Amino acid sequence: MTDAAPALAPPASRRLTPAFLVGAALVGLHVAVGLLTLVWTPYDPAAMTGGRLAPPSLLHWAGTDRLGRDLFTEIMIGARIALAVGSGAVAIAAAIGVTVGLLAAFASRAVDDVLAATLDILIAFPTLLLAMLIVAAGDGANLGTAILAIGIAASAIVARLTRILARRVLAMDYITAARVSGTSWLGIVRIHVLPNIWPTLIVNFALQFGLAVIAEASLSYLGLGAPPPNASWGRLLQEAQATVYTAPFGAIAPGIALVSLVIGLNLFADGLRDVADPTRRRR
Amino acid sequence: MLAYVVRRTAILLVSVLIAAAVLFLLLRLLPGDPANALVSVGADADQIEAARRQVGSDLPIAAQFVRYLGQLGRFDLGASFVSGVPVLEEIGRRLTLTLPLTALAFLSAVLLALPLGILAAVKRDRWYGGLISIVSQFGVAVPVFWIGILLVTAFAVKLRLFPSSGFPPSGWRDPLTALHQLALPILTIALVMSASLIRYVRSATLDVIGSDYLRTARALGAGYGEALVRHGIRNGAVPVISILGIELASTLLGAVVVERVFSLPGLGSMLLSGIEQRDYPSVQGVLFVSTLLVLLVGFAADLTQRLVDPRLRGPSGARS
Amino acid sequence: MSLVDLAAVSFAYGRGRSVLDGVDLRIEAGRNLGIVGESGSGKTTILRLMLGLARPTAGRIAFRGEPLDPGNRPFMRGFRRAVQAVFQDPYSSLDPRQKVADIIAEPLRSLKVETDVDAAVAGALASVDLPPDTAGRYPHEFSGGQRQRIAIARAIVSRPDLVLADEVVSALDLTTRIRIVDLLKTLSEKTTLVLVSHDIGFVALLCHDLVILEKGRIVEQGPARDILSAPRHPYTRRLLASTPRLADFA
Amino acid sequence: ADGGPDAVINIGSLYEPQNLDNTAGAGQGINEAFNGNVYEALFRLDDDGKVSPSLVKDYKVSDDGLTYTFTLQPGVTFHSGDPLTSADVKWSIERVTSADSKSSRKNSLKPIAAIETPDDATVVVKLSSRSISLPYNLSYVWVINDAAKDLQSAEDGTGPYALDGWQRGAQLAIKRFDKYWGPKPENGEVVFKYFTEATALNNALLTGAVDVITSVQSPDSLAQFKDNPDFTVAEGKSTTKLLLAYNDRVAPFDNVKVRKALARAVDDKKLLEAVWGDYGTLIGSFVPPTDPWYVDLTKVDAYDPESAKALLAEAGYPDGFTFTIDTPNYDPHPLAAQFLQGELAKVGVKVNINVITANEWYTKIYKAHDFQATLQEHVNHRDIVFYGNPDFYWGYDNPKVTELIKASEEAATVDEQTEKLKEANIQIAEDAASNWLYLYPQIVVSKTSVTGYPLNGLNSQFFSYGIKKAD
Amino acid sequence: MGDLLTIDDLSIRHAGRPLVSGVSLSVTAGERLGLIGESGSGKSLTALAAIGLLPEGMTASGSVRLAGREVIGAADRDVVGLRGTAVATIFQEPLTALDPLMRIGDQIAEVARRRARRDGRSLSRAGVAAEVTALMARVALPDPARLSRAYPHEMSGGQRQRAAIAMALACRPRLLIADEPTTALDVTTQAEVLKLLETLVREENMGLLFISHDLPVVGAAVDRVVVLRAGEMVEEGTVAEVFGRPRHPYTIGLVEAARAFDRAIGAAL
Ligand SMILES: Nc1ncnc2c1ncn2[C@@H]1O[C@H](COP(=O)(O)OP(=O)(O)OP(=O)(O)O)[C@@H](O)[C@H]1O
Ligand SMILES: Nc1ncnc2c1ncn2[C@@H]1O[C@H](COP(=O)(O)OP(=O)(O)OP(=O)(O)O)[C@@H](O)[C@H]1O
Ligand SMILES: [Mg+2]
Ligand SMILES: [Mg+2]
Repeated sequence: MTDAAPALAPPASRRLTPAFLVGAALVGLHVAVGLLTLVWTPYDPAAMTGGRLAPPSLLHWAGTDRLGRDLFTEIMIGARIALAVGSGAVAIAAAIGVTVGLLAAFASRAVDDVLAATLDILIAFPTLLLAMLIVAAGDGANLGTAILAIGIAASAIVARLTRILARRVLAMDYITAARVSGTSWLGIVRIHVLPNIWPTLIVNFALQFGLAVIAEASLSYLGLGAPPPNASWGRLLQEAQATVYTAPFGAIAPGIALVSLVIGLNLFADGLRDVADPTRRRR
Repeated sequence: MLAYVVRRTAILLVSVLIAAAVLFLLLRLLPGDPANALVSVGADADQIEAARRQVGSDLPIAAQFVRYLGQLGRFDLGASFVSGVPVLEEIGRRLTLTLPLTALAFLSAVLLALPLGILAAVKRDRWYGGLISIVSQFGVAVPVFWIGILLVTAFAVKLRLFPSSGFPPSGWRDPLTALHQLALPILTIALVMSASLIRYVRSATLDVIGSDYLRTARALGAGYGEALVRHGIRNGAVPVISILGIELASTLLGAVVVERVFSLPGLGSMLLSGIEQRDYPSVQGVLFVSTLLVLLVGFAADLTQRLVDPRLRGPSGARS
Repeated sequence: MSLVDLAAVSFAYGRGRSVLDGVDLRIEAGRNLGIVGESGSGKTTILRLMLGLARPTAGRIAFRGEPLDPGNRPFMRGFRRAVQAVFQDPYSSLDPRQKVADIIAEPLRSLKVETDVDAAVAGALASVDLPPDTAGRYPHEFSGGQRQRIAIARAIVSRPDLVLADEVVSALDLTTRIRIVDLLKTLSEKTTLVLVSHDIGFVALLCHDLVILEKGRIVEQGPARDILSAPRHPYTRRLLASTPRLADFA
Repeated sequence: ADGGPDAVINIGSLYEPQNLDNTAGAGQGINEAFNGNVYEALFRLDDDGKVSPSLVKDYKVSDDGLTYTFTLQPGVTFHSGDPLTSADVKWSIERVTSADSKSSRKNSLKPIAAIETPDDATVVVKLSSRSISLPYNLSYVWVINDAAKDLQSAEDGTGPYALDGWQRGAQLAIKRFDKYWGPKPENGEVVFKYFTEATALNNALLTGAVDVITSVQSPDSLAQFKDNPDFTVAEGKSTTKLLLAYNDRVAPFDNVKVRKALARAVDDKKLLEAVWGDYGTLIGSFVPPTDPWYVDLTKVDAYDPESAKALLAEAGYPDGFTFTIDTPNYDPHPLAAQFLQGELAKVGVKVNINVITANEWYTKIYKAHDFQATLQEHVNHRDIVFYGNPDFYWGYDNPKVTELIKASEEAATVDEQTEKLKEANIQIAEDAASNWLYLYPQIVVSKTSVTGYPLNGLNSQFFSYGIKKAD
Repeated sequence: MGDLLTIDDLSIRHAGRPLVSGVSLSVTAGERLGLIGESGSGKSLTALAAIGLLPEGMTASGSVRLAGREVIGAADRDVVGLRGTAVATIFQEPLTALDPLMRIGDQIAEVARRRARRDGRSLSRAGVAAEVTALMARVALPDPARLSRAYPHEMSGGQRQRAAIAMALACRPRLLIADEPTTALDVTTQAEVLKLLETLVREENMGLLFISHDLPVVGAAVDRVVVLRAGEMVEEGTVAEVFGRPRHPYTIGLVEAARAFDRAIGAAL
């Protein structure tokens, strides 16, 4: 005999919203393009095939740059770089942030205060400034240092979030039950804490991904981002600034690519939150 | 509360110290010689050595650090290697631009985001509620400098409504001119910032809308709007305040980029040229002061949050 | 020999005021104990101490005569196997991300009990009257009463000698409550139970002995029958009088 | 705006000085704002490249060429009101030549052995060896009041303008000095407004916030001014050369055939077009047409990829090789590096691009010579002498050239000097010592109502006293 | 004088799923009606439908007349006037039902002020304070001066629930709806709250709709009961009838369960 199960309504939010589908499609498109550039691009990115600053045409969908290279090719490669920046930065942020956040969540009050102070500083060191510092002082700007800097800066936010989420999980009775069952702290982290905070973290990672792409663009604008010949969108935008009156399309097209990826990520994240957040399953 | 203020202040002080040390080490441990800024093509080895002596980059790092700590203890940020001007003095001068710029942008963003965010939550089923959400999505996705360039092109170059760049040398002695000059930079930061704020305000409002106390108020006769105003604003403010602290950090950052777009003589341009020149005292000073500002704002946000939310006040009120 | 002994145990959270004050308590194998008291009287705190999740600020706790020492690993392994718990909130006591089978098997895995895990889980599910297919599902698919059964299954899967239950029925409605009571009654044939509740009626159904707790002190203690028929302390009397009875209306 | 003799001229520039002392790392912006405007020297480098007397009224050179006697202009006062004396001149020159001077001009004044001041109006400079370009070199040496203090943020010069105010990061204003000894400037005040972004600078001119911009950074922004009657676009001659400097000490760049091959492999014209559209000039060596020893050498190692390949094969690299270009991170270097990468690929040479900061350039390349090749722009007038220094960063070491350059300085006449340097110039080009890509254009854009500004901006100077604004 | 609340054939649906169907009941002045049923049987939804505050996305059909006015299908602004005058509601969880950031005294005062405004009475600041003190005394909150300055989290569960009742009383409603007002309390506090409700309803001649799943509790609070199961009414009658001679198997089960607890204590007595 069993108790009458209250017919739990399938949580309304589990439906895939149109916004989520749009987001997933945009992100998917960028990923596909990024992968495609590994094996094929319309032109050799270094080949100076068109005239200087040619307007969009059938041959060059987004026109050409000052060296007569195909802009569409560069924008496609930009997708790959954006994805590299985003995933690299998020991976770094996740590795550092989740570890520190978990330590802080478990830490005693005194240790926690020190960690909290450290996190405060990391948050107070504005992401971009920190990145600039490292890139500017580093041994030659390259994509790697930019990614590292952005990742470290983002790790503060991830750590803070992890700490809050983990604390919430640690207050649950099932953690007490696990302790009573003899599960070690490491086991508790692995079996209970991580799986429960993961969905929310993933959502945050998607947002951080977008922020990293924007941060890279801003760094490039300040001349501190991914150096050439990396065709990062930020650098394309920065270069196009000088020619914005003669070849406005060069300033618009990379911008559209960037905005569409970031919006895609945000929509995707919002949708993911509704699908994945376990706290939304219970009313 | 008092105990909390004491503890929080202690954390603040520790943070400031760590920040100072980290800044110093980051700058010194990475390659680059500030002496290079003082020499030009044609200089010989003796001249380069002289430049190193002048800026102190010939000393061991430990000695430089001790000197730096000694200076900090005297509230002295040193003098710029390239201009010789005391950094604190220069920062003070630049802050008269950056601080109002950030504060006004911040204020405009909040004033813009509050009504729009609440509207987006309350009227989420209407077309305009949805529109606000979508537009704020765009705002979050667009880099600051792009918006800045767009605004300049439209309002300065095409419509000639505002100046395209710069800040009057008379500063704030003529506040109207100064404001007119800063209108576009303020708008640029405010737009970007309000986009993300709108999203936070919206979700805080949604939490309030779904709350039991709102239902209680309505059940006892309060109209929807009245209940929302009376109970929603403060309750919604609690999560938003803590976000504001973090957002301000990114506003300061936006200010750096915006100062570049609009050629404004603020803290950001001081930092950028300092980085270019490896002018350690300047870079260190600017980063230290901006970190301090954000820490102070975080401090203020935490205290405000406790003032608004009595639940956080008790002795056992653990930080969230 | 008694299972658990509390001698002059006091406890305070942090530097706060003490929430338990000189508690003397003895749990005998085979005699279910009920701990009753108002909200905030310290019932849950006693359970946490008995589970070794917190250490008393004064006094001693012993399990089978040995002092309860969370640092003593071999001892703790045996202790954890022998002493299990069930909590009040059926929603927060099950990890939403784990399958029921994994939830129930957790003590076996963590304590490295060498046994056929699947069979043990199936057995535990059977003894709490849940169908075998429950094992492959997730907690959110179950009602409050079913969740409490799963929690109980987790508590008994390692065949403990003692199960501590903190307000296990207060979140459930009446009909579900009575079924859980039936279940616990069956279980208490094999293990000893310590039940904590503010509802004296519930405790009275299952317990041989009662402890009445007021503001961290024991005000009355003894066989349930004696206390219910002749409550001596005014606080006990008030508790009894406050419990509504259907008989008064029908 | 109000024009006329008291007009305020707003000049837009990208080069804010770091401080106000041209011997202490102030950057090129200080020459723009102060040379000839606030400070004067004994001689002046005119906009057309000629050296003419300024604070010197008259001078004599001894027959052995080792003693220069300068008579100073009478009635010159500093902005502080002190009169100009020979002691000020001596002090000013010694500031540059002193042991702890960091001035880039220190080396060029090395022959100065002693300075004597027999009276207030006479300065005698004794040389240890002949120095034909002493007057030219003295044109860099500001004459400053020897009582002046804090030259990094204040001034005391003799020029037609005195410093009126400097808002760091924003602008620097200089105001007409009423007790100026020479002709009165055509305007009342000049304000240099500083920008960090070329786009912002152009917008400022478009919207009327500035009257002139001293150097346009990209041809594309010119479109909006060229066909607009409100603006004048004027092209002058610059001395700024973009070059790919090899480290001539290391293989394969120690091989002249390799250097020549790479010079032939690059279509400079196409690069110039990409960066500058229809502007700019091709050069065949390091010497711009404004230097007296200019020779048209564009035919030497002209673009010819086929012969480049052949030369490479001759040099022992039939399949090419790989090298790294260290590239400063600001425009146009990264673009040029990518262009070179594309061009050299066609002859089988693979290029890696390493982007570095200006600061790092000094540490890695200028000081440590730790590089294979680097892109760099050299802005100075008459700087062929760098090729006469084997220790210079690019490590070009041809004893014949070293000797020619040394001898040219000790020449008795300007003609002799010019002859020798022409010879050196041709030799350097034949050796393909570096790969000189092009000469920047010097484009000044102004409101049509503003006239009288210098066009060439040699050594970044921007004499402002002739600028007029119509009412 | 008509009924305070008449519900006729009420059905509530959400996303096409029926949650409540065909519920009819009525409460008149001085009458105390209980609504019982296991968790999820639709008790709370019925109460919310009665005051027109169903959660978003739910649609109600049938008829709900509150003080003679139809609630279903009416615009919110037409129902607002009824809430807080004709009817007041107390909810189950007193911690979340009170504004966590507002002092208790202010929360009570807000309701009192509104009620006065609706009556056309003008209340001075002192008048409001006096009324708050009086209300707190009515619900036997100790030390009103101190507690009125307390925040919800600074009070015990019983005190919070009393404060919630004081707010409801400040409305001087003719009908009081109490949705499981004692479920979150322990037995001693529960007994006090039940006694308080009983007295208040009797003295003010209010109608009472009392919702609970706990039979003895309902029995202590009301005269008549309606039994809900899975959104449908299964039984209705006086307390004595339904608890004494339950007819529906579901009710029989409930009563049996309650008797078992009785016996546990009673046997000892
Ligand atoms: N983590 C904690 N920190 C500080 N004080 C606590 C903590 N947990 C409980 N207390 C306090 O200890 C006292 C006893 O709490 P305990 O939870 O043991 O009571 P209880 O009898 O289980 O009550 P309930 O019936 O409400 O569960 C209470 O006054 C409570 O406020
Ligand atoms: N906001 C909602 N959205 C969807 N379904 C809901 C919502 N609120 C309640 N329900 C469903 O409506 C049914 C009745 O809920 P209701 O809250 O009326 O039950 P109840 O009898 O008050 O139970 P309890 O004793 O647990 O309070 C339940 O099946 C519940 O799952
Ligand atoms: Mg408890
Ligand atoms: Mg309910």
